[in-house]
Amino acid sequence: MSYFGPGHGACPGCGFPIAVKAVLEALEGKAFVVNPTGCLEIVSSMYNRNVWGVPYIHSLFENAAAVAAGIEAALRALNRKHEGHVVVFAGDGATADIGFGMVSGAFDRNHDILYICYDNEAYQNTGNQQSALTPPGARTTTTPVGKRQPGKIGKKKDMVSIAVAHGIPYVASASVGYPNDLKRKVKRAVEFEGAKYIHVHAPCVTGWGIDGKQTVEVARLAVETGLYPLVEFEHGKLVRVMKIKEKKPVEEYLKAQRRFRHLFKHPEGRKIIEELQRIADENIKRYNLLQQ
Amino acid sequence: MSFILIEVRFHGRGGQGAVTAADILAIAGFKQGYYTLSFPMFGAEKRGTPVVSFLRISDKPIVVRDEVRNPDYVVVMDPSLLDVVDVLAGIKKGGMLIANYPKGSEELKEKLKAEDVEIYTINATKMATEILGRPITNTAMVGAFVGATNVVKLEYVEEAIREFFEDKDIAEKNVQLVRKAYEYMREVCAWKE
Amino acid sequence: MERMKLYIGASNPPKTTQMKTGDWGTEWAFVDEEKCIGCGRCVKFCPEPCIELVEKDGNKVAKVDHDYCKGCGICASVCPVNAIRMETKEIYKVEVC
Amino acid sequence: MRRVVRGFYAIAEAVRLCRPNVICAYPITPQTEIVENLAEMYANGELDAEYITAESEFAAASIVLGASAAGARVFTATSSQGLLLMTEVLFNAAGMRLPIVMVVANRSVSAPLSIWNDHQDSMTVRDAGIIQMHAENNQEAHDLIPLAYKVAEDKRVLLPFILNVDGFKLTHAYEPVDLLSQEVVDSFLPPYDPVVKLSTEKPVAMGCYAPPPYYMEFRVAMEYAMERAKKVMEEAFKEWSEIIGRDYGSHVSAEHCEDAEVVAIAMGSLVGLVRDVVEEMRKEGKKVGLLKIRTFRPFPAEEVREALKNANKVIIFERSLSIGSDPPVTLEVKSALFGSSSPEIHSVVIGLGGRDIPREQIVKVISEVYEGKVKPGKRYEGVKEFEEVIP
Repeated sequence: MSYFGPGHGACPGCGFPIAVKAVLEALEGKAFVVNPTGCLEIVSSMYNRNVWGVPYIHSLFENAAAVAAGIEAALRALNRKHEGHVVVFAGDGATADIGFGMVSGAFDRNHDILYICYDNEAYQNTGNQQSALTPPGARTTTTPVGKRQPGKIGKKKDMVSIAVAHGIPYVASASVGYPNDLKRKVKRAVEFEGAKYIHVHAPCVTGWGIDGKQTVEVARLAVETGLYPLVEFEHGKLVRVMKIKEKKPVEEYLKAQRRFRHLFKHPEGRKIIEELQRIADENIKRYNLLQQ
Repeated sequence: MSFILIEVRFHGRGGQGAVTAADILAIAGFKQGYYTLSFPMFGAEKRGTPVVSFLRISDKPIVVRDEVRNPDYVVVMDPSLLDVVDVLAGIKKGGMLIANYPKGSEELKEKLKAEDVEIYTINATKMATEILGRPITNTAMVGAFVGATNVVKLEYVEEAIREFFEDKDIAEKNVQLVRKAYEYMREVCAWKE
Repeated sequence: MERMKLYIGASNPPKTTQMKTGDWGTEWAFVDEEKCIGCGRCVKFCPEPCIELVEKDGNKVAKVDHDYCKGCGICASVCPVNAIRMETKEIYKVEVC
Repeated sequence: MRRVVRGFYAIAEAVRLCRPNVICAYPITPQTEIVENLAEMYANGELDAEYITAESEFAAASIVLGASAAGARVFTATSSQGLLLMTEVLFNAAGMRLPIVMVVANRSVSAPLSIWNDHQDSMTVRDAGIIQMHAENNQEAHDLIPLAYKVAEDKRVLLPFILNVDGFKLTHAYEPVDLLSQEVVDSFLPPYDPVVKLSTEKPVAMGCYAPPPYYMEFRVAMEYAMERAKKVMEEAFKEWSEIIGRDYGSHVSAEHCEDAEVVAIAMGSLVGLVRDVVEEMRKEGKKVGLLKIRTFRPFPAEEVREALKNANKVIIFERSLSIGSDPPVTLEVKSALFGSSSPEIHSVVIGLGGRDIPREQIVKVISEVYEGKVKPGKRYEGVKEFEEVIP
């Protein structure tokens, strides 16, 4: 029996259900799911159409980490910790923007929770507005492409480093392109007592401008270019990385998505492509991603 | 059908215990069988700024919670306040001022140009420093207040202090200080009469 | 007026699979049982999820539930032996004169 | 046991006796000492609860929301801006029908910044679906905490509960309070038995979203729950009064109202002073009365109507504003009276931002109305004349 779906309303080819499934399977359904407002919430928890096979709560957009902390405290107080892990599934906006303070608070208190950020790199529920995790150059409805602007200006916030800086016991990045890897990371994460953070890259078919069937391919390209490194930290120390078998140029990743297509025509585009390539190269160096 | 309602205003500086003084007397009055209510003039004061607290003692339940505007008694914990605060504001005719003022009551009476007000003074800073080792004058002024007014019995004040201070040594030192201030004030009053 | 059941505070019982999403797309996934090696990759990646492995003649083969298949094509894209094909639904094939 | 205690201790002690499972709050004057006292009880091992220090009021409210959803009895407290910051969560908690109990140490709202007492904060959440009561003194503040849990957790109700306690005026006052015992509280308040909770044994989804065919019913259901709360509260008042021997008879307390020409209405710590003035004027033979409103939500309209049926003039001492309309209590009273009697309504805004309310002011207001020296309507008492200038 599945712990999530079928019957949810995600777009065909949506990335995050793959992650949700993998996480809940890894935990064998022993989970209390906390989910802030966003795509996942909207597609799964309509009244009378709840598709969750595990206890689930949605409160608000910005408070999933705090709600999870409260549940964890209650389970402790009521001697019910054995029932399951408290797991947050939150989008990038809910994690890195509006709910950022509460993520930090819960990490700071080191609540025994597993926080999963499914990162589809913009506010996709409201129709693709930029968030702090939208990458440079991406076209969103609030960073449109025009004469003076080549899509998003600025960086993608480094949530993995921020999580590590909180001194929590386990931090990792994963991708829906590699569900087995995500499963393993979840199992490893819950061996630690305290706050755990897994950042999961999850393509959005409409926001990124890809076909449903390309989801896995695009997710993997992000990893294979070095733009999205898969890393693992235990007690602040980098313990494992997923090596890249054959490094691919970022252009291959960018060309596959409509949100980056303007970069190949816009006068500022070349600079951004170079910047993205620089970021990818730096990631490869920083985490030693290339297979020897 | 008259009832008792005694209203007191305490002037101190943040950290000196004007609030504690009112609280100790609230407990003592309660132990003696009265209804009591003490509360600070609510501010955001930090250590050293002038502060005010209030005390009401009555033989019927106290329902009014506005600030004490027309006190029967005013207690001043620190001599430096007398230059910056109108400590006698609103005091009742025939009311009493009990002040920590080393230069004595005659001088203070002149300084304040006080009429229709009884004034008693004590060098509480010196007394507190001698016994507590620190110039915290609240319990000394409680002793002086009780000595001058007899509003509550000394034994209830001593009980209240033992209840208020968790540390036994500190409680006993304060009891000693209260007694000393009380006896001093009794003598002063007897001499005046 | 119609009467409705009102779970307190909009709390909901689990796993209602009322919404049959199988009619969303123009295509459906079909498994070529001859080619299928029963590896389960499609099961892992199906976002719905609407693929499961079933026993057939002593072998495991993938089976797609067309009640829920939205036709995204992820399964076909990850199949290592090209055993899944995406096919336009019959209803879209009909040509009106 | 009767002891002289500070208001915040009286509140904290009552909370402790209710055996909460999770406590979480964020410091704000004048609430802070309530949770400081609870923190001390926790540190000393006198409180068998999880005590969480949050990073904001928003988080504190969210944490107790999560804990309550998981089936815990919870407590939080706040004031002023803190309550405003919690607002989104509180509307959410009410909609999810979580019986969160909290104390609001009433304080004015910014700007200008003021830490002092009035009721402008709690009025901002009057439409959230939260039961609201006002304590007159610290005995009430102490006694009403167990009652709050009893009512909020009643299966006919299931709504959050705010106990309003005037900041400083009550929280920082030191006065004798009859403290409840554990046995007494236990005999009145059973352990929390949630109707619905997050559990892996019987999973449910909480906080679902409701499209137009469903939404309205949920909000109307809250309204019905609030109506039922009125009766449930009356039962609880009766039971509690019998157990502790103190009178919590009704949502309102109508004193000398039967033959009063002028009835003065007040809530919270101001009631004592108004009562004192009314009693004094009665002794002078003046037909004045007091209507103390103890429950603000659900608003006891029938009781108010009944108490005011013979009054020619009504004075409402307002501790808040609804800028652009009549102040909140005035609106409620007018609405309650519509279609029955129509006395003169004097809406007197007083003591905002902790401005002290001297006895003479209350005497003056009631006397002027009694003697017919002022026209009915809205006015502001104790406000200096001013002209606005641009620097």
